[in-house]
Amino acid sequence: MTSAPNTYENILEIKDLQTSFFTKDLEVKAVDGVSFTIPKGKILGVVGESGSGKSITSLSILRLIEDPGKIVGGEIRFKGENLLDKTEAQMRKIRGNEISMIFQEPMTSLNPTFTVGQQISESYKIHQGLNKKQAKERSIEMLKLVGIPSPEKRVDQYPHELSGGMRQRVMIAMALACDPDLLIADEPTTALDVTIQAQILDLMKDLQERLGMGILLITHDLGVVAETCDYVAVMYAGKVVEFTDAKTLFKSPKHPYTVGLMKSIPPHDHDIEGDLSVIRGSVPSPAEMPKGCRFAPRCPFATDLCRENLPDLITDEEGNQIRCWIYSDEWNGDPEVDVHAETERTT
Amino acid sequence: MFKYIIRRIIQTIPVLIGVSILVFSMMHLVPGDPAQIMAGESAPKEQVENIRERLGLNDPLPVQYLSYIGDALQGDLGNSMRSGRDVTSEIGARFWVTVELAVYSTIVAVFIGLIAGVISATRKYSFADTSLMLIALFGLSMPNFWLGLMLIQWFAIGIDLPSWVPFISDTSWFKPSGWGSFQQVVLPVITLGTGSAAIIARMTRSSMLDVIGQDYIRTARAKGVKERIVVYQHALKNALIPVVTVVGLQFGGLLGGAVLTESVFAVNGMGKLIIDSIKARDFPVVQGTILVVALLFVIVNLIVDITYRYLNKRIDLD
Amino acid sequence: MQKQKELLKVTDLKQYFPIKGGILGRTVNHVKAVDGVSFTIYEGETLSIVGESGCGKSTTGRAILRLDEPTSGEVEFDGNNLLDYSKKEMNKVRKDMQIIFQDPYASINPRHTVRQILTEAMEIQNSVPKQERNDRVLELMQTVGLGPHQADRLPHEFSGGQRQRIGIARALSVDPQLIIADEAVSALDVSIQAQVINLLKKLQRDFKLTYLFISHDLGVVRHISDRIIVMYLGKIVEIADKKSLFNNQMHPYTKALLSAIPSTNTEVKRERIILKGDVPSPIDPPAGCRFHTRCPFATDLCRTEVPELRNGDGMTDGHMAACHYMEEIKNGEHQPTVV
Amino acid sequence: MSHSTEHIDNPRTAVKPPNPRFRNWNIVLRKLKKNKSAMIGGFLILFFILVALIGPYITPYAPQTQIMVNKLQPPSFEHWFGTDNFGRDIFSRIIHGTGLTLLVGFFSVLLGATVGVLFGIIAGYYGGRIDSIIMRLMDILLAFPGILLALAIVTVLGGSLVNVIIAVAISSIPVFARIVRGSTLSVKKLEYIDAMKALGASDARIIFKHIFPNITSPIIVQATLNIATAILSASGLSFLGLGAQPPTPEWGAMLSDGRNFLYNAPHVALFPGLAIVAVVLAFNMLGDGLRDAFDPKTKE
Repeated sequence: MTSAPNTYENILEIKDLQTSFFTKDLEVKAVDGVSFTIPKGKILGVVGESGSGKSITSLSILRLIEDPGKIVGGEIRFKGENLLDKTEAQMRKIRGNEISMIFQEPMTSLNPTFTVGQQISESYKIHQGLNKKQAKERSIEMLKLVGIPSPEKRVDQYPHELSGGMRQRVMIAMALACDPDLLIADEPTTALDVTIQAQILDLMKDLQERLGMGILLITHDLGVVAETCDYVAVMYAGKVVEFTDAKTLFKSPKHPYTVGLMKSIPPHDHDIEGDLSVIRGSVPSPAEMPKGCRFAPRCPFATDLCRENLPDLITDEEGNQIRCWIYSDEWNGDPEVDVHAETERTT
Repeated sequence: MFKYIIRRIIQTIPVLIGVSILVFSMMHLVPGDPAQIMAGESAPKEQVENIRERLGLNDPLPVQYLSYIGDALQGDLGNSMRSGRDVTSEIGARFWVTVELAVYSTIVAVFIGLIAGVISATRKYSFADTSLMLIALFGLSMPNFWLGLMLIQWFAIGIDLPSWVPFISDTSWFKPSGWGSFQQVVLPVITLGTGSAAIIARMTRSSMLDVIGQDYIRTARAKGVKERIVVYQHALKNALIPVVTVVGLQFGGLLGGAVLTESVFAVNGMGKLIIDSIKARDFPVVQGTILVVALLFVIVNLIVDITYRYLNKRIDLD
Repeated sequence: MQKQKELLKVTDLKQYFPIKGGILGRTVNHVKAVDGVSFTIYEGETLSIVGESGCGKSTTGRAILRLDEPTSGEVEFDGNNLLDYSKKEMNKVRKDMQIIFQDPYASINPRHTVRQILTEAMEIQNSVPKQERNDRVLELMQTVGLGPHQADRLPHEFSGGQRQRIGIARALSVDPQLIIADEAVSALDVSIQAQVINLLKKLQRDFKLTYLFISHDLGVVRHISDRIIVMYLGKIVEIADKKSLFNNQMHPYTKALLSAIPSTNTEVKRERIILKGDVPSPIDPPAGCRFHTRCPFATDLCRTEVPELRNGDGMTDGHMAACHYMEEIKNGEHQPTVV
Repeated sequence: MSHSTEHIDNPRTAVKPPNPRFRNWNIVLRKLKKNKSAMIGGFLILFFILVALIGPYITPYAPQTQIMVNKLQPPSFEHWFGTDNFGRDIFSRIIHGTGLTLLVGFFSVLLGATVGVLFGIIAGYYGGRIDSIIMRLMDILLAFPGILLALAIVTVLGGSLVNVIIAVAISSIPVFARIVRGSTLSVKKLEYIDAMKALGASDARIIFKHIFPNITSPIIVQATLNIATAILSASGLSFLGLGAQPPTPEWGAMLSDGRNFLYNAPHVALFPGLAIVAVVLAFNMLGDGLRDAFDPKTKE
């Protein structure tokens, strides 16, 4: 389980992805050198706060970045082939067929003027050349698969006639229609209530086991990651700071940011005495990135080394990756530093 | 849906009552004695008295209003002071002339406006977009009576151009006045429709751009839908919904604009009737015609509202 | 705790929002957003209301402050029923009860500086003499962790967390006794959320504040509350002190809600209860127990009879739940009726 | 209907509020400066204002001077825009009419906007019965298409420039009332309005200090665009002979004179029309630019 993810056959390998947004005289690096891999049939969680670049990463994979954004560098290897080398026509054959995507807002992600059935059928028509009748039959099957009661009736309804949870099920049905190898889910449950979130996550896990696709799950909720994912990439300010398997991450997080993040969430299953730990300050804006490690200004362990130089992503013998000077040979601070020690508890 | 239609119809009743009160009070708000004004300043006393009697001006106002409405509901809008004929038959044939003018203009405006708007939106910031929107801005800023005069000057009278310039040098084929034949219809329709075409083009463009930025368009792209289909099926269908409302309002606006167009082209419609009657101080005709046009407008708006509601399924039905 | 002073007592509070419709646009039905809610807030405590969207938790908070006029019920503050007050009298007591909102962007006027925002609050209630207001502004800013040099800045120059601090300072500026925090930390990123939670706890200690804390996040609620109310579809299903609620929850909905929250603790394998279906519409809520449509233990009794909020066997003082079968479920006599 | 019930919890957040981001005048001006069309419009307006202020003192001919021997002369070096049927210099008349046109546009919008904003803000803030009554009244005014309402009002009041201003103002009231009501409703939903209520602020304070300053953008945009419409309507009324009376050098009225000479002297109708187009275009360009500049979605 803890062997190197790289030795698996990977459905997706991202290397040094860079996506920027351009204004007249400014380049904002929203994603700046992101690398991670998803082994076949596994679930990778990408976590980060707002502004970490996690959603831009997911849109970059399908090459759905719109102006003034642009992928400026890196590789996105899907089943071994670099998606950045594909033509737009080739990409269209992949989208919704081999890689599909579900979005955060089930209320706005479905076209209000088409029935649920029409929207699912479209995938079958585009990618499998089915006729209208066949496509509708398959759509009803998909609706049944995602647990929508009386699918024969629902297939002819419009999105506004469905609840938020139902719509997200429809989105999943649409995404899974062509049996994709990779599903990208961008905050699929953030807009939903916890009891509905539990239903949707349960459904996604169940379908993943049955259909065997890889999933890239983007979320800000560490709990969701812990319950669903095999691997986790933690993002901060456009970079992956820690990439490891989920069990290791939650047992012994290594990056001071990951540690701080976990400690600042009040748990619902046990009490903590006194104040919550906090990470001081706030996420830097992409236009004013710190020179060295991007977390240095907020990091309780930062030294001049951190403030001046950007650390590399270091891979340890277990294949876990971390972007922090503390774990490098160059570390010049306290050699016994314990990232799990008490952090700040200010207001 | 049926319930909604009934409710909307009932809701228009107070508006119609308000409109009728406003139109009715027109005559009474005129400073001075309406009977005297109608008869002319130097008219003999008994003639004024005669008019007053005929119009029931001696009754209390509410009684006058009720009898006016009562008559109007039966199709009796009083008699013209000028011709003595009843207002309803004065309006009669002219009604259809104006409606034809407005309908043709609307059709032309929708056709041109939609095409221009979609081209602009799909090629945002291109040369085509910039020029189309510039033309639209001009169309919006032109007084239609001036456009009408210029069209007459160029296409019905003709300008002195060297004879080797084809077509334009012999443009007197179009007729500068009247209504009925194709030669007579084209210029007024262009005159009246230009402003609306501009508004519809601008509205279509902004509505398209708005829709293109929606989440569900991204969903369609993520499904692998071709860009052409994304634009012409997924986006256009949603973008047209607000355009419907604008088209409806434009039709009403054109009924008003017809006053000027008809005046320029001497088209014998309701607009020209209003102007002629205002100048002749023929108040019953003015009142009657304005009432009819307002009624028509209210009905058109009602139809547009219902269509909008039907198209926009996101609004809950009842 | 039971002997503490009752600061606010809510009795049978109802908030129905009319639905216009029919041919003449009359009120044809009501959204029963809050339907007969009673509870007491004791001085100095933090009472939380949790529940999913549509349960009526925010509406309850707004009704107490009469931001929406409640349909019926009583809200006693210091022994007087606020709902009997005229608008003028009500505006006077507003000094004692303030509210902090969810959205740090929408909750402060974008064109007023921090100084203007805070001064205006003091001006409205005349809580601080004119010449002292300036000092008080700076003092308040310091209290919530903002620097005096930021006093003349406009909201757009602040981050979300800082704006939330401005909102808190505004609430504090009139020296209230009770603060209603309506999802006050929900819109913030976790690292910022922790800062604001710590601030709220500190303020409570320093100024002896009483909180009514409305949230959907049970982790936050567990950290900040003394007692907790769980609401479902306009009604209270369970009310208890923190310890009883998290260790000995009695209502099947509370259990399901707690089990549905994803946990970062991967060591312990938990049993999850996944509720079926959606929350029904509050326009025509289900008869009997409102939770019966999704409850795994529901019987015919649940479908017809409304369960009372009661203190059952084996429950601590002040712990009440509204379930016909809570004791039987607890000791295993009543098994799930649907699988 | 199986609609979700999310909005019930807090009915005020059901509709997405407008972006409460502060409207920074610096940003608006910067955006405006980069908008070529808006800048051209703005400079054109300044130019016309200048013409209106000093033009009458430097025109080559008095606008009313009739020299019958010079009648209907085509544009020439002495008469740039030619002469009309009374031998008056059209160029001079247009310059003298500039101020008139601007004043009519400005005052009718000022009048219409003041009343409309008041109605709209009251209807939007108080809602309920007051809202219904005001908006039904607006519906009645809106039931008269285009310039027909202005026409009816001028019929009653009699044809004169002042009456044209009043008529055009009245017909623009409902436009402002609707826009302001909509903006008021969305600002009213913002939490800071609730915060003010929770502090015990009076209605007047909330309306004037917290709502009105936050809805000025749409009012400014609409007012600018409405000046364009008002000028068109007013010149239309004059064209019909129901506005400014001869010999006032009003552009619409001058155009009306020109229609009789389309055969032999088309310039009489051409130039006043071009003048109207230029002014209206300028206000439309500026209005469009302001709308974009105020919109937080458009980037700098």
